[in-house]
Amino acid sequence: MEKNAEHTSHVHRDDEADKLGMWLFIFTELLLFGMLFLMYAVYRYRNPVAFQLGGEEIDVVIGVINTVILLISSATVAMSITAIQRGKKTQALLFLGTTLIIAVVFLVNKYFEWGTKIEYGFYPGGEALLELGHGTVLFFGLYYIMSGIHALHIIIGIGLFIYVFQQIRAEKIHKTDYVWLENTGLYWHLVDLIWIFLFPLFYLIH
Amino acid sequence: MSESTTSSKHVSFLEYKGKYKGLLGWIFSTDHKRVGLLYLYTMLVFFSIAATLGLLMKLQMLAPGHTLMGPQTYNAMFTVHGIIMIFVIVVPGLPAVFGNFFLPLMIGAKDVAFPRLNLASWWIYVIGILVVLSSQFIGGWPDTGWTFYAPYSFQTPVNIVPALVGATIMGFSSILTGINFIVTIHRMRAPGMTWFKMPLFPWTLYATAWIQVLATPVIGITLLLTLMERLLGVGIFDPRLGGDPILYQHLFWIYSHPAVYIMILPGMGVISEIIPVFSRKSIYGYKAIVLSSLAIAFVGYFVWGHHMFTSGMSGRALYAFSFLTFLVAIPSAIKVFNWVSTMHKGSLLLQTPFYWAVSFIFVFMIGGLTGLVLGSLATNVHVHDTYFVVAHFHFIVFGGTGYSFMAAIHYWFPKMFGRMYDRSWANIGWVTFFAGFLSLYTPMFVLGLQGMPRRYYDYLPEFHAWHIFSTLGSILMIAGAAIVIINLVRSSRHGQKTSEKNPWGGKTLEWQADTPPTLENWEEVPTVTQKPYEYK
Amino acid sequence: MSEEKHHISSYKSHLLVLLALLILTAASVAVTSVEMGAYNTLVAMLLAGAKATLVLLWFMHLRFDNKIYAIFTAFVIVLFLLVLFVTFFDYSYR
Amino acid sequence: MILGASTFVEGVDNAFMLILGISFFFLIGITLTIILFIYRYNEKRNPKATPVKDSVTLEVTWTVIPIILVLGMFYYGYVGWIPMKRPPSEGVMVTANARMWSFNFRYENGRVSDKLYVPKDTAVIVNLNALDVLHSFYIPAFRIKEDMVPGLANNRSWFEATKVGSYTIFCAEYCGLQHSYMLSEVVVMEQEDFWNWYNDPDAMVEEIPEDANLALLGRQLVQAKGCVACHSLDGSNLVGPSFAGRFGETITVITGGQEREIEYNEEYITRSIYEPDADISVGFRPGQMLSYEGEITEQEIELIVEFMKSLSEE
Repeated sequence: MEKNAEHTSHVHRDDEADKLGMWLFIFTELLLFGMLFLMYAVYRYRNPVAFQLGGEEIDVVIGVINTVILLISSATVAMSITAIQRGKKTQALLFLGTTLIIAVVFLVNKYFEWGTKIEYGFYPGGEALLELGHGTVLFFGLYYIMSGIHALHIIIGIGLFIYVFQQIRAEKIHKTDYVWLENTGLYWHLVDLIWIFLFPLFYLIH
Repeated sequence: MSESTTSSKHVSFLEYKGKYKGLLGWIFSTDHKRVGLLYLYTMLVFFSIAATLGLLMKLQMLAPGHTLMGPQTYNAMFTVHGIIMIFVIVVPGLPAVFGNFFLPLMIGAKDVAFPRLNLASWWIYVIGILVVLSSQFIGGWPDTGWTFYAPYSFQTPVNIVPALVGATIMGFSSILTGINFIVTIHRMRAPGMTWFKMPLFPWTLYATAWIQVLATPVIGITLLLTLMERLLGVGIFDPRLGGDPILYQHLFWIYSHPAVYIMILPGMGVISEIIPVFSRKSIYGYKAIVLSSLAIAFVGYFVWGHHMFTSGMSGRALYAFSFLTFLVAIPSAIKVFNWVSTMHKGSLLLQTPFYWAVSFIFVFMIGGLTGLVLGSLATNVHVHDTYFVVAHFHFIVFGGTGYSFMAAIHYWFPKMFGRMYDRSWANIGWVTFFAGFLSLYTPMFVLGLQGMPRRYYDYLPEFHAWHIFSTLGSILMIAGAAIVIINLVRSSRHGQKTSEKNPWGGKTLEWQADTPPTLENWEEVPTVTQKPYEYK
Repeated sequence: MSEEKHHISSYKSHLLVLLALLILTAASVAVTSVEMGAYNTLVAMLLAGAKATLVLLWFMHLRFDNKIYAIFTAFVIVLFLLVLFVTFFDYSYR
Repeated sequence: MILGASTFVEGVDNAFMLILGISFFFLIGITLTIILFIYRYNEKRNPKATPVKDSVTLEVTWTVIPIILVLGMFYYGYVGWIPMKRPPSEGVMVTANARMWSFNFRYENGRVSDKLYVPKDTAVIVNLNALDVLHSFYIPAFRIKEDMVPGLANNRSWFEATKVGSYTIFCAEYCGLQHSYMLSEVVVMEQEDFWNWYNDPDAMVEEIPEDANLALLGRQLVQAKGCVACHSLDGSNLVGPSFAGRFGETITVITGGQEREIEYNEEYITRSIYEPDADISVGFRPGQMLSYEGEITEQEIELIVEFMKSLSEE
């Protein structure tokens, strides 16, 4: 009798609900990274010198480049929302495409950054690292874990961007229904937020 | 409405035929009621398993020495008992079963905000369980205790990776349920239902959902870090690499203490529903109960350290945590006073749900008051990590969550299944269970005071007498649980049919829906004008 | 779609925010070479906090959205800072 | 509440009795109230409920009174506990070493024992040292418990015993397979007896007298070092292989993943003590035992060998 009632009637559209759900998910992420920052704070407090020396081992230039491009990508994803709100599909695609490319570039940079360190034996369990003592092991352990989990979020973000990009092209996301784009944007800003703190903690403070 | 009027509009959710038939119609159904029941059946299976493990452990403790099993088996048993009971049963417990089933009904919604996500949560939960169970085939059952304390958790020769991964996955399911409930409550309340016209069970679910969203990621990252530590030797918690094992305990309890409130708050909500209905009286101090729920949820974040009074933390941290712990006791005390006052001058309907609710108050008081012994620094040092703690948390977690679960299912059973259980067997089950429960756990307080440490496979002869008492109690309690469960399972299929909308005379919205509810709950969403529990 | 329901930020405002973020980044890099001891960390965190606030208020739209989001976000941040503070009751006095 | 034998007992038990008293008062009071209500206001006796208005005064009262009570409990708990955190500077210093699954105690003069011998009415400061995982130093009769955390600085406990006698020491933090057998004893002696024991010349000798029973000394040693927690003396296999009846036999071990047959001799015993994972007897798990290098001298190993020989001869 009511064959498809299940999907037609009680899945109603509520953009505000979707956005609230996304924000709650962001809070979850904030607490997850928050605990990593807490660990960083504790270990930095206990090993101040080793953390200073560790910070000097990390390449500031790559860090600055990644920070700048990530900030730009945050702006472009925000602008793509403006574009879709104004009904400018091509502009939206252009901004979103830029963000996507920047995300990939970020990962490429990360790959080279990690690659050089691993070559020198600076990785968890690596000989060179173990020789440098406990504080340094902790510093690099946190460095790999925190920037690794961050990079994982970038990869997930790339997946989301590809999906949203196609949806805009197929006009599934448009001027009056763009909550997917908005939520992807929120997610990407979260990734940016985390990096805003990771950057000084690992690359800057000596 | 009588049985025969099964017009197309009044097909209950149980009989509804969707795209899939049979079992598939359940495991692919996004209907919040079916999802709730899926959780219920899953929990029933795993509760039986974990309770059996508990019984076997009690039998091993009947006499000192190697009686039933070796130490490795015993250690694996209390670990698996803990993991299943905590992560599979009590943490999801009331929210996943009764929250899913009744939250939309009680606030006048047709479903939760994200029905597909809701079904996905159940799937994720089941996958998490399966991953934990895969331990059996890859490296043996975990033997670390459910707390996975560092550094033992990366030194034990058995493979604890599946347990860590599985628990993390289940945590993810819990987060999604929490997000779903918060959004549902914010966006989908019936017209006229302002925040302070919302019944108390949804209120406690709301407070709980916030803890699920904000605390569960902490355990997720902690378990993942333990995993990385074990697999890669990162040096985060391992003292040999400079890590601090006490930091593991901080992170673990930053989640696991709030998790206790995830377990108990919805239970308090259920009791706050049942007491006024069975007293035929408005709840005493509605606002106090709401505010104390929120206060518990918030202050509960800052007391995790009382699990670590002997861990080697600094003295100042100890008394800060002790102080906060005593403060968090107050909102719970207020709730007890409110419940008892609600009965005053009521007209008490003495039925099974009420018995469970009243015995909840009793065991919860014992659990809470012994919590004061644990919160006080001097006494904690003596009883920490002894049977006293085991008794205390079984009174709170099993007594609190378990009794409220039982109260809830006896209360809402007719609405859920459109059938009634056998009331005399239900009462016999309750008495047996209650007597067994008390004789199982009360001796443990004495054992703890005498200095019997927990997680001991064997013990000194001086502890023997009380262990016998406790083991006999466990047999009685399991018998009681069996009576209750068999009665309910049997009645869900063969019980007296009923389509009475409101058998107990409740005032909350779920009693205005059909029995059992239809797929969409309402033909027309009701408009709310009164406060909940408005008895004249 | 009415303006008060969905605030549309202009490209210009996004670019201005980006500019501010880049300036703050440059400032935090520049300030590293100034030796201030323990204050280095503090300054770096304050600058990062300022950047985060910009991202939250403009890019993430907290300024224009329903106030409830801003309240929740503030609550979560305060909760995290309190947890951090309470944890240091242990580490500061050990 | 139970047998108590230290200066902390009074503070702890006072706090306990206070909390217990208040708890019983509320538990019994509220339970009786509930029973009274069930009797007085049940449906039959009281068919019509009377609405009651919320009273702010009442709610404030039952919020404020518990706050005062719990603050009192907090205070007594604090008072009973604070001395435990403030060890005196003078006293008998002992280092407690914990490993899976035994304790041993090293005194300042180098004396080592598997039981903790202490004088009555004297402060004893115990430095806690965990060698592998978390353990916990728990003496119920003294009301003390403190986790032993590997790598933790200033990890200590202290007490002053008030009654002569011997009391159990438990490990209270789960530490794996044989956790429940990780027990020891604290023996409280009159001061004079203690100092006699402490300075006992027989226990201190570096050179073993010629007429000494080497096997007996070996037996004392394996008990003092806690070997017997995992290696039985009666042929039953616990975590590790039994010591009994193996000396001189040919046994099968796994060395670097390869099975091979070797003789159970002095060389094998030495290697097993210093590099436990080098040769694992078939049927046992590697990674269970820490090296005793630096803790058991080669001279001591000779005693152990003599003892094992004697076990095979019996």
